[in-house]
Amino acid sequence: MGTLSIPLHYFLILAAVLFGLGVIGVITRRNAIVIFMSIELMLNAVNLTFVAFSNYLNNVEGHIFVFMVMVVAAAEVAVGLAIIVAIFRLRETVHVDDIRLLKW
Amino acid sequence: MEFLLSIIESVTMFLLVDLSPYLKVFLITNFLMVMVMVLTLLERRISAWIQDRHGPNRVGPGGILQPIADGIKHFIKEDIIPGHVDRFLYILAPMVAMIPALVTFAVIPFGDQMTIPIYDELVTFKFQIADLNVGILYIVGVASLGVYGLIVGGFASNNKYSMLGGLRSSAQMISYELPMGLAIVAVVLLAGSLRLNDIVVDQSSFLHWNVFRQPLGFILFVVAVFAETNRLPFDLPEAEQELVGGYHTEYSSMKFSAFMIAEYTHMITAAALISTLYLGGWQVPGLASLGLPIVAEQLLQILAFAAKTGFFLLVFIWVRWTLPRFRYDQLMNIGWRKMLPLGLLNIIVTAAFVAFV
Amino acid sequence: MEMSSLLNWVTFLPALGALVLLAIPRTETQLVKSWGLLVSLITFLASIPLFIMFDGNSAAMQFTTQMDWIPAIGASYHVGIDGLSILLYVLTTFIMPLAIFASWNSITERVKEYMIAMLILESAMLGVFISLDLILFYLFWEAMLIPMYLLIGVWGGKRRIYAALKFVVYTMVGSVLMLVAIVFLYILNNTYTGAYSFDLMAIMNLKISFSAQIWLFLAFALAFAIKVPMFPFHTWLPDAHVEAPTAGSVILAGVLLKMGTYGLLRFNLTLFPQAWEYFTPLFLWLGVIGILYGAWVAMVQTDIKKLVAYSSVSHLGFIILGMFAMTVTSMQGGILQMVNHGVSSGALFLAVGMIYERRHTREISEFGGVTRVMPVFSAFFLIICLSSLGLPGTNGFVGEFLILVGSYGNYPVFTIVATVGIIFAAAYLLWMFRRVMFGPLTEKNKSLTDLDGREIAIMIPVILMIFWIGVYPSTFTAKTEKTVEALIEKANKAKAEMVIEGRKPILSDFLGE
Amino acid sequence: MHDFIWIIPLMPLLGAIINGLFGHILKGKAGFIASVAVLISFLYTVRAFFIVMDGTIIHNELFTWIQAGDFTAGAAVLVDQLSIVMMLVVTGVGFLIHVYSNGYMHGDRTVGKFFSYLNLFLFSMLMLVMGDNLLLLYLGWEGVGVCSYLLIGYFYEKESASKAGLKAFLANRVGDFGFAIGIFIIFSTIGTITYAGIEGQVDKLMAAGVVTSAALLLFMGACGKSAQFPLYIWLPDAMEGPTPVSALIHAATMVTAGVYMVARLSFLFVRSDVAMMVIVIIGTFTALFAATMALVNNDIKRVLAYSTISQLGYMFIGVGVGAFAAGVFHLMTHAFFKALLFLGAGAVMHSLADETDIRKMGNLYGKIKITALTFIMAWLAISGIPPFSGFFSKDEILAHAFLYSPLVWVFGAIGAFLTAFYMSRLVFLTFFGESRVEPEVEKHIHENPPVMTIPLMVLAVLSVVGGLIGIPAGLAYLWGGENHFANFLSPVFANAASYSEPHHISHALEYGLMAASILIALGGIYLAYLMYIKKAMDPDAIANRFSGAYKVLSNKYYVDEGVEAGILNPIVRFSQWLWHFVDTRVIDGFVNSAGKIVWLLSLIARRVQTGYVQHYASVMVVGVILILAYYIFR
Amino acid sequence: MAIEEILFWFFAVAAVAGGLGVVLHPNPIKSALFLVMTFFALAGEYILLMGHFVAIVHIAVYAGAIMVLFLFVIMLLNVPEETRQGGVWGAMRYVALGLFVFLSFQLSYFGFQDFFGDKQQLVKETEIGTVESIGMSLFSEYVLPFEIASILLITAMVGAIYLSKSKLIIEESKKKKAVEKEDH
Repeated sequence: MGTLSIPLHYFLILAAVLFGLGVIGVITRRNAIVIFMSIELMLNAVNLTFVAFSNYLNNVEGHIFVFMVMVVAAAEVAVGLAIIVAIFRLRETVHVDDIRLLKW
Repeated sequence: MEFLLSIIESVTMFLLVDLSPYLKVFLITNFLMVMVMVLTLLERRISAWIQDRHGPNRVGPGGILQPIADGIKHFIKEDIIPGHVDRFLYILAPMVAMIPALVTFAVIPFGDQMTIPIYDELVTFKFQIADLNVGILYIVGVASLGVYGLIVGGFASNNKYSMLGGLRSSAQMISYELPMGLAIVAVVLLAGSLRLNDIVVDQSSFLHWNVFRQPLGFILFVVAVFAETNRLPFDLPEAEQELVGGYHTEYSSMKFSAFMIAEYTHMITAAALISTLYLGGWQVPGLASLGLPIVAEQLLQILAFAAKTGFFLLVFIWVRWTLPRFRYDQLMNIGWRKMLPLGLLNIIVTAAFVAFV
Repeated sequence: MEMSSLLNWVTFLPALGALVLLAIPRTETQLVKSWGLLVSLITFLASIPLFIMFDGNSAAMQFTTQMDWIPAIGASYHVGIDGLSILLYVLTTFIMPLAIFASWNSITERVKEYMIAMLILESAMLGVFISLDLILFYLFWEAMLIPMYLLIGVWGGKRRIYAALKFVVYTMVGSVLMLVAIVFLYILNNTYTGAYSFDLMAIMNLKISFSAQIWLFLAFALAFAIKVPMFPFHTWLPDAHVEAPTAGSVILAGVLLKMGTYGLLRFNLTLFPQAWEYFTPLFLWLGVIGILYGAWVAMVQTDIKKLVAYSSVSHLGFIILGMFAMTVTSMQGGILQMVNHGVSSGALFLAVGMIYERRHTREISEFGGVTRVMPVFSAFFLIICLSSLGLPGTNGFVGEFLILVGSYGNYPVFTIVATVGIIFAAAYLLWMFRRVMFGPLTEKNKSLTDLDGREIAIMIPVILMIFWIGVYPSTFTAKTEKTVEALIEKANKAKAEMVIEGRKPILSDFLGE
Repeated sequence: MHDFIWIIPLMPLLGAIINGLFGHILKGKAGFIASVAVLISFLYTVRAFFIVMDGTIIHNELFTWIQAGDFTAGAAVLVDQLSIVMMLVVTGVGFLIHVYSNGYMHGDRTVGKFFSYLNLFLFSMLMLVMGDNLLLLYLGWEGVGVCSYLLIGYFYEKESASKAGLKAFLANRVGDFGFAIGIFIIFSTIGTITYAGIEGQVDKLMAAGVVTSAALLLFMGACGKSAQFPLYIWLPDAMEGPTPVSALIHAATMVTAGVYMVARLSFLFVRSDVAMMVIVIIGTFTALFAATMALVNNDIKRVLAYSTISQLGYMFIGVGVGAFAAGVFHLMTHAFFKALLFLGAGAVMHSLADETDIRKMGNLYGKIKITALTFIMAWLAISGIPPFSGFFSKDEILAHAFLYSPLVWVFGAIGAFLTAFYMSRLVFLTFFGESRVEPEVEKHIHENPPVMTIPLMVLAVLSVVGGLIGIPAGLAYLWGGENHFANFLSPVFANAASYSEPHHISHALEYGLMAASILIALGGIYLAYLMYIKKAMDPDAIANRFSGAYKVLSNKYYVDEGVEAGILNPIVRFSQWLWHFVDTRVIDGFVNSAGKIVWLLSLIARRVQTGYVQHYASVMVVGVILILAYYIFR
Repeated sequence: MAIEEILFWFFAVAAVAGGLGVVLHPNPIKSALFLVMTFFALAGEYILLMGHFVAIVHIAVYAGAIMVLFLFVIMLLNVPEETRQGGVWGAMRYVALGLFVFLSFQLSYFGFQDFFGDKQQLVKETEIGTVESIGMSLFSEYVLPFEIASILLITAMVGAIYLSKSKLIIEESKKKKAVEKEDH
């Protein structure tokens, strides 16, 4: 039962960087779909930490939770994209700057 | 001499033991490429035969060298990249299309495990490139990547037909991934493990082949696989009449051939899969009773596996030139309204069967 | 039916009437109006035995009922009437029917809501006068605001929203501070006696330190000063009056303003006598400035209602003077003047309402020589004006004279300045009367019709009340005599203690006594 | 006992109420009812007079009017010699004027209202004179003020009439201000306001050193009511009212209320020499001042108004020098002949279609003989020609004034001379000389109906006979050698007399003074005769020579304009400033600005809500970073 | 430098490059593909961490289904490239970058900090990553979350279908179309 030569915090740092990137994507990009993708990126960063900790703590719960996250991500994408399509149909735009009023 | 012998011994040992995985990969890939060439020829010959005409018979005796001719033709043709195209994606698309088809083969077992002494050392030989414990799931995963090639290709060439082709193909492949997955689940239920080898071992006797235990599953899987490989009844993405060339309208020469190779390798993989899952892979009924030496047994198993795969390839080609194309809504209808419920039903029945019997 | 339950009945009868009103369909405006009138009349008639049975020569609370209301925080439904509140209580029930009867024709749309608002307003006002529990008082105090806001806000004149909002926000600011003070008292009471209770009687005999008294006094005083309205806080009154419908301003002037002065007596004097003594000069100054300021500004008004509004500021200034002069005579004068002001300025508003209904304008310049076409009205209007400026023989004189006579003893300087006020009172009222009633009959006023039966029926009780208080005031002063004496005696005792404490009231330094 | 006394004031009140409510129905009969009511109260007054004659003072309390703390004021009546005299004058002259008004106001649209006000006035006047405490005096005081306001402004359609009414009421109100403060001082020092109470504790007032201030303040009230110097401005304008009103209110009764008050509180006034001196000074000054203005005035009623002010000045001199009885006596006689003069003037106006300018009259003697005759009798009385009443009462005052200080007598004499002159001028211009009446008016000059002339005759008799009851001791050898009137009133002024040393006029001095005053009166008349009948000295010429003085006099010393500019306008402008600046801009400014500040703050806050989701996201991220930073660098 | 170390760094660099690509690239399709690249890199990381089942499911779910959905929608809506935004919001980009640097520094700071005592050792061959162990615990201990997840998925499906099919949006867009026709 060898030990992986990579210490845990490598993974954490990687996850942190990815999470940071996700946040940047959400804040700066003005295209709704790209924002969605950045959110996916953030979720994956979280998944990575889960798996890393699950391995470290030798506990299966990390993996279970990764599935939960995936379920949520999938559901989110489904509904989110449906909304974006609906908005596009009404307003011909996916540009976040134009979608700023609750009621046109 | 001994020095020469020892060198040969160490080389062979090195070859057989250390490099065995790489050796296997090399062998299989080349075998596949050859099979693809043969398949193109077969396709055209059989389709001609079905349509009561000769096929290509000019090049070489009986047209055998036709594929080589096509290959060279593709190779020599000028590699045009249209102006209005998104260059990077345009080039990326064919590569991405090729990868999943080849990669899937890594998991398919084409022979049993063999341990033979070489140079007084026992070497076990596994006729399977990588025996992953997630095995079948790996196939499902990679299968889903197949879509990318088409989508990116369709989008990158920036014209209506390819765009529509890309869209249609992605929709089709996603919808048919589900029934395929469900059919596989049923098989896994029976086998009790995700490893493909265990599935094949599980189909020990003739009657135990899944095709008999899982008739509904078998049909579902076959139809789904047809859809996955965009073979005729489901070849909407590059339906000539409607979308000119579908996603590879803008492609020419090597990139077009890459797409064709990808499609045929996909077909071979699919056939191999069907045979491993439902026809007991390398299982030869009554093999043990023949008492052949291990090497001979292995050869026989490999041949059996090849025969089954070949049979299905013929079925593919046969179906292609007989059934008319589905309309798009019919396609979707079958996928979601018919195949999905049947798949669920199949799982429930098998689960009940496994749990209570 | 013994008295205390009658008191509860009378207080909540209008509210019940309002409930019944809900059942009457909106379209039956005539039925709605007559029902409202009937309820308020019954309330008035029921309050008369209360007035008669009230025993003048006992200073204690009478007809009290004490029930647990919110035992968790110790708030009890503790009501009762004494000399201070009996007059104002009956005044409210007396004015309400008149107000409702006066708005018979002027209110045409949303009559049902109007009547409900009026009846609930009456209940709230009656509640204020009888509640002896701080929270109960505060509840009624706030409950009164909403219907009044609606009256001004919905049925008012052009700038009604601004006026209503200003009225409510102004009063709210004050009453919120009062709530803080109530809570402080509540805690103080708890620290001393351990019991949780808002009961006024319990809090009354608390020993509150002088500095605490100062702040509590100020909190209560601000709420009541805004309501009175005292000099700097009065700007909401003219707007509220000008924009309110006739009935609204009658009630506003008749009863709402008295709550401020009543509150000062009921809470500030009884709970914080030392602070009362300490702040007397300040309030006297404000009162006197109020008298002169009100009179002067009233003199130059072009709008009759605004003129009467500012006259209210001036009259209330007299009451403040009477209260803070701390002699039995001046205090009784003050209380009686509260009733007088209620009757006479209420009547003034009724009269102004009547000519407004005919001419739909309140500009004095628009009128002239109205006596020619409306002799009966001019007779009534004359009597009301005379009572308002304090002609002997009418109610205004008795109250005003008692205040001045009583307060001369303690504060001669303030009284002299206040007496100057009665000159200006005559000035602005009769000047207005001359410009409206006398002089050549202008073209526009030719078509005015004289008072009809309804309007005379409203005027007669008011005129009778004016002469009754004017000629035979002892029916009313007798009721308040003992309570006032007890109040002042208690305040003087507290003042005596304060002197021991070494803090001299600032007045003495001011006047160099 | 003597409950009947309450009938005297209540009858006019009843009359007023009846006329008030049913005036428009009664129409003509309203006058009759009013006169009957006054007649009844006059008869009862006579009955009370006989009771008081034999020494008993009637004191009757009906109920306690106001009782609060230690201040009590009962609705009680005190009828002693002084008040019975006043009551006789009030009800007597009142009745005659009521009868006269029947004729005068004949055909007026709202005659019911007129008589109800008149009766109400009588009620207030009676309460004033019969009350037993200062509060009832104050009640009557303001009551008559209101009635004068209503009656002056009776012809309300005339702008000037309603203005005059308001002016009268406000001037009175200023006086009442002083009166009220006086009452407060008295009450706060001795705790009671009944006359008996004050008389009993007057030394306590002396001790407290407030006597002078109380007296002066009360006198201020008197000035307001009796139109003395500073507050006389309302009386000339009061002539806007109907003439009987002027006769009753502005000649006989109301204006004398001030004198009555000083007489009633003689024990108080006597105790402060300063107050007495002030009264004398103001009295003499007003007498002279008003007389000068009367010289040049051409409106018949205004001349009489100024003469009233002047005569009141004399009464105050009388009272001021301590001769309370003389003051009251002159009050009575003045009531008779001044009422007669006014009614006469009314009659003249009536027949000349309400013409008041004497320059458009003349030679009326022949046409309206009775009015002329009665007018002449009153003229002789006022000028102080013996044996008319005016001579005795004025002479009595001048005698006492001489004792007080000869200077006062000199001024008094000059006043008398002027009075004689302007009255003669008035008479000559109206009744004698050539007729300056417009032709069409001249055609239908007619003698007034009996209902008007009879009261004139009665009053004429009274003006003649009235003087006899108060003949000074010196001449009174026929009637037991002492001044009956003075004796009659002596018990009322006993306290005052005991305090100040008695004056004794030597007979010789008295005769001398009498002779002097007769000469002065005759001189005044002769001068007027020369100017207006003989045209020896042309009045216009004199007017031109002294044009400056003439203009000042004819414009009434510009007092009205002075008051207007000096007091009224500044107050109005100050109030305008108060309203527009202080009220709306300052106080409302604060209130509204509080609202605006909140609005401005919220404007800034609003900008944070941009609607961009990303901004909110970035804010959240910054939040997370800060929290983490906290944990790291803690 | 063991093979794992090399692999880790390879995958890490790929993931970060992919991440940057997603965030910075103007063309949505390209950023989508970068994202796919990140997914593969992460799958690699999972395998390193012995999370075989998770890796494969990750590929199948994310790369296979979700990204296809993204591409599908991007192509359907023909989303244009983003233009650089001037003015204040342009500056946001740099602010964001600054934030990113600081945020990731902070998070990694925690990683570096020796929370867990000795050097955190990761186990190479463990049983937890396999399908069996996950399957066992998923259907024993965590069956409730599993059911809830299924419900969530169903609701998401219903939601997506309703949104795309709702008459309201369709009519509105038709109306808009009609209006546009008249304009031209």
